[in-house]
Amino acid sequence: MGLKRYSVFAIAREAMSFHQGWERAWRSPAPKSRYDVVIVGAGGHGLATAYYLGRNFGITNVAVIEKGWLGGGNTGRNTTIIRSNYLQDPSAAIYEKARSLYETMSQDLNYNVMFSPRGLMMLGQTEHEVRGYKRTVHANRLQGVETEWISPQRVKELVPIINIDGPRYPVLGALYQARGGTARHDAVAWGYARACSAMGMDVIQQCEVTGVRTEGGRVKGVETTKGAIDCDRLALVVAGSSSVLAEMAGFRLPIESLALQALVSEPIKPCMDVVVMANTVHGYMSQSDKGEMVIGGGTDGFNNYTQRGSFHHIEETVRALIETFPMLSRLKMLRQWGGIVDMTGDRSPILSKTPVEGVFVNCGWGTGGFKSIPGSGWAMAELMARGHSPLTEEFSMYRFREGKFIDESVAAGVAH
Amino acid sequence: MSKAVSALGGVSHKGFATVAEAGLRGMITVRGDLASAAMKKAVKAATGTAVPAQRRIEISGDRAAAWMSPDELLILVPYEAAQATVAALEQALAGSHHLVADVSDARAVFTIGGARAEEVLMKLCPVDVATLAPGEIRRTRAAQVAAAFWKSGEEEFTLVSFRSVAGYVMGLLETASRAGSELFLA
Amino acid sequence: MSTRLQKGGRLIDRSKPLSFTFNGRRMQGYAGDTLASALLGADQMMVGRSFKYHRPRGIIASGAEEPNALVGLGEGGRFEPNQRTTTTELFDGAVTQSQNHWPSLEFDVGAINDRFYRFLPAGFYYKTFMFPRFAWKHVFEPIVRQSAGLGKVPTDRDEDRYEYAYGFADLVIVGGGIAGIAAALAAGRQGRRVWLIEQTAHWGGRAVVDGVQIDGQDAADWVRDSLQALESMENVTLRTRTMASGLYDHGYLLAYERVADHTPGDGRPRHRLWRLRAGHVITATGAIERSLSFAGNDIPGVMLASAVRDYVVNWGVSPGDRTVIVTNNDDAYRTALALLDAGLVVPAVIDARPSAKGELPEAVRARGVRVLEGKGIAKVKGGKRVTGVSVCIQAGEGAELESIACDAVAMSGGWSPVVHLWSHCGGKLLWDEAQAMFRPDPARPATGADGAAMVTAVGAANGVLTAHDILAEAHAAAGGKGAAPGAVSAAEAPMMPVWVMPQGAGPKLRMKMWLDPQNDVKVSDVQLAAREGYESVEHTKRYTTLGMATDQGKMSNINGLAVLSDALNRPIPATGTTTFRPPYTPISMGAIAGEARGEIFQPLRRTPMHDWHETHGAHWEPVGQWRRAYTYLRSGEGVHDAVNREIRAVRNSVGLLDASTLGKLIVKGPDAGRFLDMLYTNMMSTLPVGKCRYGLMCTENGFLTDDGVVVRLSEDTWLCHTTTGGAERIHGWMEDWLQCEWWDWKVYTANVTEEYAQIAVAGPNARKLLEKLGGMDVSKDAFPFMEWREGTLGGFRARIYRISFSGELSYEVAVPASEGRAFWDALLAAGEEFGVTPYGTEAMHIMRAEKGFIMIGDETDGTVIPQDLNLGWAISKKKDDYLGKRAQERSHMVDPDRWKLVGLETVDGSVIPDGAYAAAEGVNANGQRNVQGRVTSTYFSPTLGKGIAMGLVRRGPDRMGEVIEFPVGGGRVVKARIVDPVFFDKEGGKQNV
Amino acid sequence: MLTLECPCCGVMAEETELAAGGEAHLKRYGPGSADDEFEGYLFVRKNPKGVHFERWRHAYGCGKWFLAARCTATLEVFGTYPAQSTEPPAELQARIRAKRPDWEGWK
Ligand SMILES: Cc1cc2nc3c(=O)[nH]c(=O)nc-3n(C[C@H](O)[C@H](O)[C@H](O)COP(=O)(O)OP(=O)(O)OC[C@H]3O[C@@H](n4cnc5c(N)ncnc54)[C@H](O)[C@@H]3O)c2cc1C
Ligand SMILES: NC(=O)c1ccc[n+]([C@@H]2O[C@H](COP(=O)([O-])OP(=O)(O)OC[C@H]3O[C@@H](n4cnc5c(N)ncnc54)[C@H](O)[C@@H]3O)[C@@H](O)[C@H]2O)c1
Ligand SMILES: Cc1cc2nc3c(=O)[nH]c(=O)nc-3n(C[C@H](O)[C@H](O)[C@H](O)COP(=O)(O)O)c2cc1C
Ligand SMILES: [Zn+2]
Repeated sequence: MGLKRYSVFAIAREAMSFHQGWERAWRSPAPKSRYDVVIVGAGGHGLATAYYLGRNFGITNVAVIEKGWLGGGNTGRNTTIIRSNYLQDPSAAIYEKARSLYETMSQDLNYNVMFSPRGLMMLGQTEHEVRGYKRTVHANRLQGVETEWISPQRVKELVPIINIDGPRYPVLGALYQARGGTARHDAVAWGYARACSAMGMDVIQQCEVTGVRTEGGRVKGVETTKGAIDCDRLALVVAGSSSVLAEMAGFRLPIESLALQALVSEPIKPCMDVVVMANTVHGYMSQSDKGEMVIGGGTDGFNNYTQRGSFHHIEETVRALIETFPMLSRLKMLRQWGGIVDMTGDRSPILSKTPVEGVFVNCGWGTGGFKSIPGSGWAMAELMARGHSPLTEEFSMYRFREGKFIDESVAAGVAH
Repeated sequence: MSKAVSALGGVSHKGFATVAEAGLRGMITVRGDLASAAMKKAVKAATGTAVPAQRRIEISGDRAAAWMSPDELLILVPYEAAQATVAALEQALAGSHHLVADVSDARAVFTIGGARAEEVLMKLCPVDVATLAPGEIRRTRAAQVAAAFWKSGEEEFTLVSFRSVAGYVMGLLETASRAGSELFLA
Repeated sequence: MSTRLQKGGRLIDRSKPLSFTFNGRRMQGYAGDTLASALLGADQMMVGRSFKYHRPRGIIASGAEEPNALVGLGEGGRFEPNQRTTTTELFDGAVTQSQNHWPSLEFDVGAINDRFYRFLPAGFYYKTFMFPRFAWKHVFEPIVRQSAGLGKVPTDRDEDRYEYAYGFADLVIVGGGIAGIAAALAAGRQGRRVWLIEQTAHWGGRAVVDGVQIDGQDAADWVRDSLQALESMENVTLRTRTMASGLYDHGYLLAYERVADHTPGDGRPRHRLWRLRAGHVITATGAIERSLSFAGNDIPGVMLASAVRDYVVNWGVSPGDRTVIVTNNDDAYRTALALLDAGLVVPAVIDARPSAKGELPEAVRARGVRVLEGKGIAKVKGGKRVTGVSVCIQAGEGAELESIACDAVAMSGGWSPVVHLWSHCGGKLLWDEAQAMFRPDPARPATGADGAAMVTAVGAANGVLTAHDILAEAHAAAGGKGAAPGAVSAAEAPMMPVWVMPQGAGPKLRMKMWLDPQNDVKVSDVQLAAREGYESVEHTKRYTTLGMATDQGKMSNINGLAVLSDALNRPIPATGTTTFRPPYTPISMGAIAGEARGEIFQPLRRTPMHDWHETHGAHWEPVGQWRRAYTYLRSGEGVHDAVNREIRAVRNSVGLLDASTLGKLIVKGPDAGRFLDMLYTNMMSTLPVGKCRYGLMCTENGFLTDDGVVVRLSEDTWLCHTTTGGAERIHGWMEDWLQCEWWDWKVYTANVTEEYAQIAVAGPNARKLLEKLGGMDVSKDAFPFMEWREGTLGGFRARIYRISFSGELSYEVAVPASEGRAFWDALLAAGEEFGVTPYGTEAMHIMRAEKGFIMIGDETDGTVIPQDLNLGWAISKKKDDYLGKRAQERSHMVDPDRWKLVGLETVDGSVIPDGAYAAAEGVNANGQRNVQGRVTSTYFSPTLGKGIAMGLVRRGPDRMGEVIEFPVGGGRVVKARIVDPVFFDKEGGKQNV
Repeated sequence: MLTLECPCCGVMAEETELAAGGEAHLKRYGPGSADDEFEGYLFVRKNPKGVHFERWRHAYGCGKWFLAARCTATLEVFGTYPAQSTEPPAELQARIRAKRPDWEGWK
């Protein structure tokens, strides 16, 4: 699968012919009747899983099946925060693995995903929150994750538009991860899809999986709107739709699907070069390269599959952010949207074998799985190829039975 | 009783409507079987009114009985009369499963007066105020806190909130009633 | 040049001149102008620069669809970027600046991007800027960000205020054109509760500009009369300057009222966000004209034909002296007539259709204007302003037939119904081949709470373009009785879809055809996206940014879809549209936040003694929405010293703590004891009347969630104290179980937290102090530890609990909240001789730590079970069930290796840093350092003069005396010895006196 | 922005006056129950794309809990009923079946 490399020279060359010569970033093949591995869901996690199956284990007879357009799920609608300053060891391990892979993703994929390690801070606005974040810094140190606790003055230096004086919730400091940041979410999906396609894998769009075929407790294949497809191993990587797919495979997951919202302001000139999360007042914000302020809202409390949330969450978020960034009040909201996130009982993900032999799940990333895409793909590929992975060990779907939770809410209120 | 003071000492503001803290009011939470004869007698004795029907408030002079939920009433009496009323209610309901609690000091009471009083509530409560029936009490929220209100006069509403947030509620009422921000043209 | 005409202008009042500035230049307009019409009137066609190539940008449209004409408006606390001049009413003294250029609008360095446009196709940044690795963040990204981003950043705090309002209606009609008005009349006459809202300051929409006749009147007069009729119906509410910004589930319609944008600083709220709950919604939102894709269609002076007409008719402004019209439909000829009526020159009408013989074209011909049939524009000439057009055959490749000099071009590519609100909640569209437009599919509307249709679209918004049909439809849709109003307007011949002009244009021309002039997306970009496999319209959108600008592609998204479909040779409906999302046009963040700012940003809960604390140096700590005094600062005193002073005062004499925020819940009834036995891990049913007992509550998941002292008030009544954060939560938790699980149990609860002011009087002199107030016997024998008494204390109705969280002799006194402040003052007065000292939460925390008492939120974090805290003594062995018991039987919960509570004493007496972890040997499978415990509370104890701490350590209680290591950064390691967590007065002698 | 009618006080309440409480008709498993029973009760909740029965509390109102039948894909509300119900009322089930013929039932 020869693939024309992207580079400034390629652009110059193509410019001469008015860019008539560019080839497809990925093929759009018809499904074959059988693959070694079928992955349901061409979001970041599904595509990354496929990519590392090929790159790390030479498994390339792989299909990634997508009911809509690749990257059109939560990967295509998230606020792109990347960080690994998690408290619990298993989380810190997989998120830091992911963050470090982001550092070289553009080069690895030969696709500029615009990873921007611009720094990320979580504001401490109550004594309790401050203690929680200081605890995180100590934990991160032993986990090999570089974070620090910074003073209000330092916060103000890094984010001149912030109001640190309250009065209601003065900023007492912040948990700061200098190598946290953002990336261009769509490009992550596109870059992986292009690389998978180049390895000979089939990314099949507009093809919905409608059933999972099993025989004697073992997976045989899937039914799709483009016909039946056989496979030895099947991965369900469908975020908000996880319960629906699990139902098809004949088991239940400890998952609830909720709508999570986000919004963007109209674009303005660069004014904030850091990602700021203010969990006491429930708001977080960064500025995209195009200039919009990208703002994350809250989740509805009720099960929802509509990709539309309730407006009062947007109001709460905007109020909170105006209190923290007074200038925001004079900007306008350009667009709001929602996505369906899959929430587990401890708000941590599931990367696991299932009751059906040969069927694996990767879900439960809830409000925070964009940042983990490469790490999750890496670990998932290892789990599927080898049958186990130290990174997925603790994320089994059976942990709820044992009471062995991975609870991040104890430090930060949110998990974006 | 001079030691007792209401949360805001009776402040008031005049905008397109007049908003005021109404001072201390005796309030008693009563839980029990609202249909029982004992309850009927107890309420009658305490307020001189019948047991209010769903979402209604029965008023007689400076006393009233308000429906809070299928098994809960709020009895309103003059502040000074609260303790005696609590005792009387306890007596009247003795023997039946019930709960009587003095909450006179846990609440703040406000009045919103004027021809446009309704517009103040329209800015704060997700309620179709125009269709509020006479003698209906509505439990809802005022912006970010719990509140209950009813039409207490020709051009007056009475609103009750928790005492700890009295300052917040008055802040809301004052802002919402500022002259110039009328919702509808005369 | 564009100028103000001598006469005309329906909407302006020439007797009221207004002055404003643009980039510092003073200009003049009239009342009734928009910023755009005033700028055009002052010959300011070019008003900004584009996003990517920084090309000159002029005014294109006259309404919400305007992509280009954005300015920074106002100054200081009233500055706002990206204001759309076409929808902003002019006011006297308005200060405006153009955007996205440096150093000036006329000369912009960024414009060199334009020279290299060939090298900057869609998505070029995905293909480069990858080496060296650090360069993206440090070199390329900053450049990209600087050149993008449009408007300036506001700096000052917003000087305006905003508010919400709730409205309810049977029917909300959106759009005040003839369709909306006709619908309102029909519905209003039947007495339904109707709202009719219009985003602009004026009623009538397009019809009044087009000179339509309704029921024998000019549309304008019919509109005036109809509005009078509507105003007289009190079941009808009319609102101008009010835009429906979004339609949400269950008929929730957000309407954005621009109350004072046109009268800034007059004290009224600037914006009001209406939350309308509608039984049904009618969208009569009209249609938006489409641009045509020909080379140079982005040069200032190229405008929408309807906009040109609006400027002439509504504001008496001519965009140019010589205006060439280019179209694919008859409607644009109305613009020719309007220009001619205004005495302006129309050199030619260029009509892409092979023949144009309709009523309107003929009328134009009759006025001596050349109509060029089957022709198109090969390219527009000019840079910062149109100087002419070169004409070509539409069916050809763009060879110039002739060149026509002009200073304006009025284009019309047909119309797109405004289907946004229809679509917000999932209403579907269908493709209307004949009119080349997506319009609402009546068979697939958005549905509401009852599963029935929530929206109906009427008028141009429904793809009906002739006035007569519109009125009939709107009347019927609103259930109108009797005859609908009738209208007369010129008959129109069919339009002809034109997506690229000329049809056979080569790459060079297509690279100059703008689809999205704000984001600089061109026909060639969409074709590139298709070529590279970004086939889904959603991919194309994200790859090229088509339609992602502040106008959201209202004017030309459809052109983009058509180009994409053509490139993939699939039918347009197979391509479909991108998702319509709120808001219809951007709305201010201020309005979204409503009144919630400053003092009323959030409720602030105050105890009855709050003001005293405030005036006595309280250093506040937010606890939920409460504020508690962390400590009381005396002049010149540091926080640390203040805390230590308070602790010493309590340990040596007596202190006062405002404990009013603690939750107080009454639980009463025949089954109350049984209920509390399920709620608490310990046995509460056996607590004797008159006594107090410390209790623990767990979640069903087994984790410790709250604790507090439970009091048996009477045979069937208990009072449960909860943590400050627990009051509402635990009360709700109780009601949940009573209502949803054990509804046959006879138990009532009441939350009386705020009924009482509660004050802890603690210290060796506590008893003396209470005795001095007098009225109750608080002696050791009459009032033993862990009991309660009721009575009158110093003239106050009081209930006293003899409990201690500080380890001192201590009484917690509850009095009615209304008397709380008076009681506090009385204690201070009586306590003067003992140097009574109010103390804050930090002193309380430290003293309880000295005693080894756990604190919810410190020792617990949602992952800790009571067994971890050695609280087995508080877990009844006699009960076969309590909430959380089953969970605590799971394998991981009974694992002997769990971390358990111990005391920690640093070897060197120093204080272990907050949150430190104890390291263990080696690393785990993921290369992380192994750990064996962590600190949960750590303080300097002034009582003991050294650092003390509690922590959770693996098998901790079995390892007394062992020293473990806490790496705390910078290579520093703190060594601490595992000890008993009770550091002070183990025997409890001090509290039991 | 949902609206639900509270069966306890008759108010047509909007979402901001209510608190959502998750799946309805759960059976509590206490001490003595099997690990998977307990896991099922506490964590493995129904999460259908379609008809769903759930708990709501009229928090800013009468304070009572009630149950609702709602479609998670369209947000249509089929009805509300008292929390003290061991299963959805028959007439409600009938109404749902009429609107959703392929509905597999509430259990
Ligand atoms: C508003 C919002 C903000 C967020 N912010 C952040 C953030 O700042 N940082 C962060 O780290 N995370 C964030 N997240 C979370 C993050 O987006 C997700 O965790 C992550 O994108 C999940 O990726 P995924 O590949 O697992 O799922 P998805 O990207 O959703 O991919 C799943 C795919 O499966 C497909 N699919 C579903 N059913 C079928 C079927 N039957 N057949 C075939 N295909 C199917 C879907 O169409 C979809 O494309 C946010 C999420 C949202 C909604
Ligand atoms: N012949 C043609 O090709 C053609 C094309 C389009 C329109 N027309 C003419 O235009 C008129 C259409 O009448 P109509 O009433 O259907 O549409 P209209 O455009 O006249 O009126 C729509 C009104 O809705 C308002 N509006 C749009 N979105 C809104 C929102 N979100 N909130 C509040 N207000 C909003 C607009 O400001 C406008 O005033 C008719 O006279 C028709 O003949 C003709
Ligand atoms: C980081 C980020 C930035 C975005 N910026 C813009 C923007 O500048 N303009 C815009 O119209 N939409 C923007 N969006 C929103 C998308 O247009 C879209 O609404 C979102 O991806 C959800 O997809 P959907 O609305 O098609 O369902 C942005 C989304 C994300 C995640
Ligand atoms: Zn209710």
